[in-house]
Amino acid sequence: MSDSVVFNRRDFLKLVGLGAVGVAGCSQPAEKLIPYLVPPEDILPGVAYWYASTCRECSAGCGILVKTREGRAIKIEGNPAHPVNRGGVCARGHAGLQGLYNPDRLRTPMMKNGSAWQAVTWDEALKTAAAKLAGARAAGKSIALVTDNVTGSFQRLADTWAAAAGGTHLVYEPITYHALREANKRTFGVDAVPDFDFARANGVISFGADFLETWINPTGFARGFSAMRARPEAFFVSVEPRLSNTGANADEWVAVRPGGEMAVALGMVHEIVAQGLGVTGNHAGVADAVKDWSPEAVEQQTDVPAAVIRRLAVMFAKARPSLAVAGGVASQSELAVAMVAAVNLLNHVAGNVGETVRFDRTWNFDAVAPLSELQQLAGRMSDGSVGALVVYNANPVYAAPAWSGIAAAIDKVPFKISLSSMLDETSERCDLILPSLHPLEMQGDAETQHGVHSMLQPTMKPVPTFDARTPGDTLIALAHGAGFGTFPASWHEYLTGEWRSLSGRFGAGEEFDAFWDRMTKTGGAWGEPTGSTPGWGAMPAFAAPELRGAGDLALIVYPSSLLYDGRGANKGWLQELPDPTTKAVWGSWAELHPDTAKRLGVAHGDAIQVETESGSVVVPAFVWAGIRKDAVAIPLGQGHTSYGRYAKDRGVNAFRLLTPVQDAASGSVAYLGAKAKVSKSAAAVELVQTQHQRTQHDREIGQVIPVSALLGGARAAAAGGGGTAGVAAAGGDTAAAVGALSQMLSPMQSRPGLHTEPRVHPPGEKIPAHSVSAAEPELVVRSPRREPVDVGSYKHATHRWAMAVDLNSCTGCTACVAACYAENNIPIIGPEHMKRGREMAWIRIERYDEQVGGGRNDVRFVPMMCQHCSDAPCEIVCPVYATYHNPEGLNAQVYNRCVGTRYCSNNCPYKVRAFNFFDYSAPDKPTFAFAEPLNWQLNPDVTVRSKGVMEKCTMCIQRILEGKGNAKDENRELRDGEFTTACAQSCPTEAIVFGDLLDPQSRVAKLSHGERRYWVLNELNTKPGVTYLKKIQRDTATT
Amino acid sequence: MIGPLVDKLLAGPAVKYRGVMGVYYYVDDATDTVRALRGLGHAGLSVFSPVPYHDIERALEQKSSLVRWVTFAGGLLGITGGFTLCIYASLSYPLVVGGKELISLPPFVVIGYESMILLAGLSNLVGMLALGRLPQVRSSAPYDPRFTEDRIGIWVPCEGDEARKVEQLMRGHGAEEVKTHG
Amino acid sequence: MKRYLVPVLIVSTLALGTAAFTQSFSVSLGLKQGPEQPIHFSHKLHAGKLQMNCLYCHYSAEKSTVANIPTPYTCMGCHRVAATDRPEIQKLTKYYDSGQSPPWVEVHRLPDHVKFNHKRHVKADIACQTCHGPVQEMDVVYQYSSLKMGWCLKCHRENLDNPKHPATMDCLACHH
Amino acid sequence: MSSNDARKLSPAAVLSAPVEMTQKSINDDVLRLIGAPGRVWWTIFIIDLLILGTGVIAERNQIINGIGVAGHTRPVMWASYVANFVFWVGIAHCGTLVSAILFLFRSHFRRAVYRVAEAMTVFGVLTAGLFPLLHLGRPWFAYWLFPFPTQRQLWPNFRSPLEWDVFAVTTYLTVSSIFFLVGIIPDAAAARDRTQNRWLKLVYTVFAAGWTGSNNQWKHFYGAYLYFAAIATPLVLSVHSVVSWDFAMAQVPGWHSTIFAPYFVAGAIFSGVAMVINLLIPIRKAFKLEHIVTIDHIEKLSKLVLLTSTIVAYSYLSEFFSAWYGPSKFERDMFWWRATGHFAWAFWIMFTCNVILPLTLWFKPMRRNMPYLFVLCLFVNVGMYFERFVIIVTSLAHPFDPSTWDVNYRMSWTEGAILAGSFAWFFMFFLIFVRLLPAFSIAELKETLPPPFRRKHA
Repeated sequence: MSDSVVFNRRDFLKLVGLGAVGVAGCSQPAEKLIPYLVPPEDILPGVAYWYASTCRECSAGCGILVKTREGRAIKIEGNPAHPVNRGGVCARGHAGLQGLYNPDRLRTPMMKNGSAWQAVTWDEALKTAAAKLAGARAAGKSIALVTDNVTGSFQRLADTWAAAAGGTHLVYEPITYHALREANKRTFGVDAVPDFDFARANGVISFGADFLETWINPTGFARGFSAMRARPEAFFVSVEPRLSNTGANADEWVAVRPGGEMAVALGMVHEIVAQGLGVTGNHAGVADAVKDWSPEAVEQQTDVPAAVIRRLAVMFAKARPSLAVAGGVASQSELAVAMVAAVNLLNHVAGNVGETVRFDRTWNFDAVAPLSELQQLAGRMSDGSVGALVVYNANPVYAAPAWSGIAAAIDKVPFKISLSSMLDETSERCDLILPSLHPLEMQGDAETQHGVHSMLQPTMKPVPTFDARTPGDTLIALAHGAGFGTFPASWHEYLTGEWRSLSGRFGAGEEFDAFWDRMTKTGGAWGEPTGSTPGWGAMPAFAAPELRGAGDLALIVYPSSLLYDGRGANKGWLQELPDPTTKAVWGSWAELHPDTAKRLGVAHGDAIQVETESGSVVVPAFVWAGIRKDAVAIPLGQGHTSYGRYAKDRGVNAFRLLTPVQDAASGSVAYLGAKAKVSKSAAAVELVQTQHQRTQHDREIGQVIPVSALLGGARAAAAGGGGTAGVAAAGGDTAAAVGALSQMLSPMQSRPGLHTEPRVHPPGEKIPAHSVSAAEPELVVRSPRREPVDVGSYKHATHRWAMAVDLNSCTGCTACVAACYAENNIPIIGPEHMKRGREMAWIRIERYDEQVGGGRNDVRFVPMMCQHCSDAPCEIVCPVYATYHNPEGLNAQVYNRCVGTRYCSNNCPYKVRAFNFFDYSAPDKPTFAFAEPLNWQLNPDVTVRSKGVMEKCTMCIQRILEGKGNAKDENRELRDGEFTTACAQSCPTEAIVFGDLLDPQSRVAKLSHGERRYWVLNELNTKPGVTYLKKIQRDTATT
Repeated sequence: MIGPLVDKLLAGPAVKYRGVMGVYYYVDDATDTVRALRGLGHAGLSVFSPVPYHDIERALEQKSSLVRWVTFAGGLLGITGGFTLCIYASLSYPLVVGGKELISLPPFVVIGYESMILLAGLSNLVGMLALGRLPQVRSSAPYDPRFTEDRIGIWVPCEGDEARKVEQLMRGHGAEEVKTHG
Repeated sequence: MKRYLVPVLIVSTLALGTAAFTQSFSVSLGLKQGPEQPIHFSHKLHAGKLQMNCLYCHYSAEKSTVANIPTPYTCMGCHRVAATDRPEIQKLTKYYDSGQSPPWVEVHRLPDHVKFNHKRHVKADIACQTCHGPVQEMDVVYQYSSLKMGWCLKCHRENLDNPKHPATMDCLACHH
Repeated sequence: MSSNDARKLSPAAVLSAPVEMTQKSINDDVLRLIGAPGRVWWTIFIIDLLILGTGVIAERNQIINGIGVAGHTRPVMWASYVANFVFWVGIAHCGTLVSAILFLFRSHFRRAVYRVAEAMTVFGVLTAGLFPLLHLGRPWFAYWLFPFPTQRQLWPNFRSPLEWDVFAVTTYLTVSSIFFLVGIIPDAAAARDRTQNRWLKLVYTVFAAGWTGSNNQWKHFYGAYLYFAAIATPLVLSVHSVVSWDFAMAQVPGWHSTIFAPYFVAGAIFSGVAMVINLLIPIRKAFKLEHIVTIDHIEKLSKLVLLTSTIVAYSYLSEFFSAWYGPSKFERDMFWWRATGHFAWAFWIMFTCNVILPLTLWFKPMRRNMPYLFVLCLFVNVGMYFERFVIIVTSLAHPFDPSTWDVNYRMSWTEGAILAGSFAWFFMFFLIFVRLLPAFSIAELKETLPPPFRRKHA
């Protein structure tokens, strides 16, 4: 193996400063590193240290724990104590590491010299910048500061700085929640984004909110959502014109006409009020307000049958507390406020406000400016009243419609400074770049939710490759240099000053230094939620938006669940992770309904041109039934013209298609507002997908259990006192249970015959650990002479590592895949090789659209990783024992023994083995996947594989060994859950549970013997170590 | 430089033969000669021919070759060795694959079988070479290139009077050419 | 005699070749010579004569997978006062003052696909000398054991059924 | 005087040769082939080496960059290289079949053709043996597949069908090479005794190993030969069975089939005999040996082609039948897809070449028409190549888990160059063989002549 790519010892010594520890204090780090849960002492090589911090990859601000080895951050995990995410991390969060070690990060301050960039020293750069700022102030011009939604102390510093500089601080985010705030202001009198308690709801209806992907706090919401879905009756209905990945998890998809969400909500309100359901006390005046929105009237406007609206209304009102959420593209139209208000009204009449819609812990989008403010700034820039511009992290040149005029306006500003660490589209137009540290390297804080003060701490010394500074320090230095305002000497001083005021509220009476240490150690401070539930305010006016344009298809531009608004585009992992919906990678696409495609003469993968009055793009068509016939959908995120090697010139920038339509109330941009003209194009484009089949061809990879059978089985078990799974279900005498049984025992699966019977174990027989499996094969060819091996290391094994994967919880978000990439040094291979099916992922999410197209919705996500079969087909065929069965039931892959026959992959029915077709770990090869300093992220406990060897999921053997070692050190038995695999740890919905099958008290053992269990391709008798739990299928039509 | 050396090598060692070589064209002539010579008690005679003739073999009363036993022994060694190798290897580093027993005889049959054939083949070759005294550098009789074309040679190792008698006998039985060596 | 020469030569060459190719020797073949180090540090003096515990300097061997190479800081703990007149110590002081680590030459090198865990072995009461040899007698440290897989396995096989610290022959224990 | 008698006795029933033959004329005819090659030979040989060189460059590129330069995908992890392997092993099978099985059955027509067939076997195995090595991800560790004692105390996994392959193919190479070289001994002696060139003489002296044709040598020669034939016959059957088990022992739908062993053996004979015909027709034409390799001989071979074609056809149909009638949905889908899916073109090429075209051999004029037979056999070999391609690629491309479907394999130029290189490698040996060694068995051809008797034989 060529581990030469991994960090070498000398680099390590430099980084942790061990090479110079104690040398006259000359290289003391500016900040102390305070590990999570362990006393800060000497950092030992070979030992992992954890640091609590806060994820800054999106506005949610999840609490994270960062694993460091030899002084470098190598893995991000969720902080279980943090109220925002409670332990999960999404794919974007994991990829934060690739921002930290991004090979395209700027290495020094850069000054534009003509059209070329020139490296300059910090002193020189700061001097120039300060002079320019001073000059601008002297000339009576204002100074504009544009940032992303930074929140916390930096928000306050930026505000103060901008005010002192005689300018404004504008917080630019492309995806905003203005409609939500505005509607809440109008209906509840509270200008805030409330929190939503999915876990408490007995039923959720989403009006376009992609709350499992990008909306407000996807990771935290996913956790609540899965808690709700664990209850068999809790339904989820999605009302949207395009089936988002959130909608894919719904029991029913109401394929509403684009812009018709409000009408459906009002139709439901109409019905609830008419029937006197919900909280009748809240009905006053409502009937009158919605009198024009009878279900029949709504049917006319939205294509949603009145009967469906009535049924939804009854379901929703009866399932108290329920929850309706409005968001996503539906809440970003010309009349978005009315739409959100309608959903507010629905929650109000059903009595959900204060129950599942909570104003006691609101989300902090206070400072975010709508597009109209950016336009005003552009206007000021254009007329010359702005003398200097400072940009940090925001990229409006890319992530704003072209008609906002920001790009041209920026060019008119005499001097532009960027504090970004990447050369993005906006930085490219600046004159000077003062690169900032990555959030994982710097001290700071965030307050993404009011009352939740999260700490950012440097998890490592700044990557020495990059000469960057904390943006706070840069701003302070600029102010000092230009001579305005009064600021403390450093950002550190400013920050501790801010926290001093918090120490009173959150301190336990200790000294500030101790408080500060405790805060950094635990990740921040958050008290109990406070605040009151507002009452209903005024009844707003309801009107549906009208889509304009020359075309005939409604254009839906939505944020990508991986690249978000484009800020993730230069991270190899995020480009290579398959989109949860389309399984497409490294590019853009446009979704079309099969009928629309047929009408246009377009086949799946063909190039199409999507044109609005603002612009046109050519993209491959993704044809599927998950979008209405009258719509076309394009994700945001691609189409960068700069921003680094992974992002540049890939796909199209859908912001360019947005027409000049803005929310009338807030001025934010409307992502739903245009009609697009779609035509076939002759251009060469490519759609690279990792999965091509949309259904499972009746192969029962992902299985479901109807909720009726589940309840019937539970009743039968209670009555009969025994029996599991399908047999128990058959015990229930209802027709539904019989139906469930026939569904579970398909002809393919169960063919009992004379020559097939399970092996009988005599009582008291000891079965060696390696051969244990929860699987009960339906077809076992009788082989009485076959005994498990009980010699050598096999004799003493006491664990059987196994997993249980709950398909009812899996939302298909791909966080586990990203976690696996990070933990196991999986290389990225680029689109050319992805196209040829050479994906290196050890775990993939298979997606099967069993029923998609409106009405009942059945999408199954099956996380597929090595099943660690007890009777593994791959092992027998390896001629050199490179893969074998280990004493603890793992299917082992020994890379250095592998000669690369690839026979194991051929014989693996699950196709979970990845082969190193090229040398992804050799720095001198074009296929090198860990361009310096990305190799710093590599996990030293996992061998980096060289070309020509097979690799696959190891159930994170390095974690197992570490966990067993810890138990041994403490001279105790292993505890269930004390360590887990990277995928299981990362899963926001805890769909993956890892543990020891031989421990009857372990979670995995209990789940593996539960009612919903099954094994994929069980008829092949592989006796998998991974047990799947069937997805609960709720037929909302009969609920 | 090398050429003459090769020639010298090809010429082989100079050997002094003692005996009579008769060259025949017809098989029945040669057969009769062999019978007559054996009747006279010449046991050590050799017959050279381009193809083996059964009539001559019968006249010589040849027993069947012993090669078969060598082959059999090789085959036996092969199959035992093959199974032994598999079993030893599986036990020396016990690794479970596919949930099968360590000593899974069915797959080992293939190895045993192929080893049997390999060793049988090799021992067959060795047996043939050893018994047929091959490869040989020095022929046991004065060799004539015509023996690989269409002539039969009968070599009787003898001397003096006996040689003369043999020579006469051969001429009497239709030999095309008779030459006495020694 | 002469006629046996060729077969004997062939057989012995084959035997030696096979041995060289397939077998490793648990003791280096007489090459008990280590590389020259930037500072002539003598384990014979420190570990032998002065009886210092190995873990005093290589403290992470019992806490981590990796046994650390002591930093000059550790050395200077004593050598600020001890033997400061020696030229080698002055060399050390120079490194220390300039904030650099001496470029020690690696003696024990495992291939990258082997993950050896020092902590586990130290905690299983295996003396350092078992693998590193009589370091206390080495003036210049050399590689005592072959560090080949067969050499590791020899000990692991013997301790498969060790009741207190059972060893394993599972490949994954070292290759992952 | 004597030769006249011999000719009179020469029965036409044994060899319907247009020219009367004697033992001497056989020597003349066969050894005529040997000697300094002409311009045509050199032209062909140099072109051959150039193609081989391309293949070597492609392989070098593959070793340096990784096996990814070939068109493999997940799930199609095996493709053209393994198809090449099976194809060449199949080609190799015919030689031993002709030389050993027909020897045991005393089919005398084999005598005219067996040397060419046997040479084809040895060169075919030499070619086939390359592919298991060069298809590896790390070919430099290929020796790990052989059992040898190491300090690691690790052995190969004898349960793996690939390990069986190692044993089967090395055994086959060893035994068929020995068989080939032993058979050449008497003929090499004849060549040695005739040639005037000292270098060739040196070569033949080595090959002849001091053969003199003494009664003792003949006795052990035939004693051994019989046993070579006796052990080579089950070896032939086992080797291709083992090759088929590479697939049949896996549980991939389309591979996991009990009929694979006999089906592969029949297919191997089918393609092997077709290849023999393809080699013999030009040789007998170019060297004017129509009286030694007669039309009757070729016709008999073509009947073998017809027979094996029907076996192969039967296997195809029974596979489809059991897939259709059997319980496994995976099998059913697989076979339906094979005939109608992405690779249907390959399937139908295979079916046409192997099943439909050979049906013409039911007609005698077709069997005796040399140009037609030559072209037909070329098609059969193309068809048999596609059979291996279809079995390997289509089965892998359509596995159990539908999420991996439709990532279709496409052959890369590297694989094309290596395939062409493998043909060049084979023909390089063959070209040297026809110019260096007796391409027909002199001794055995002589046995087909009536022995020269002065009297009428009793």
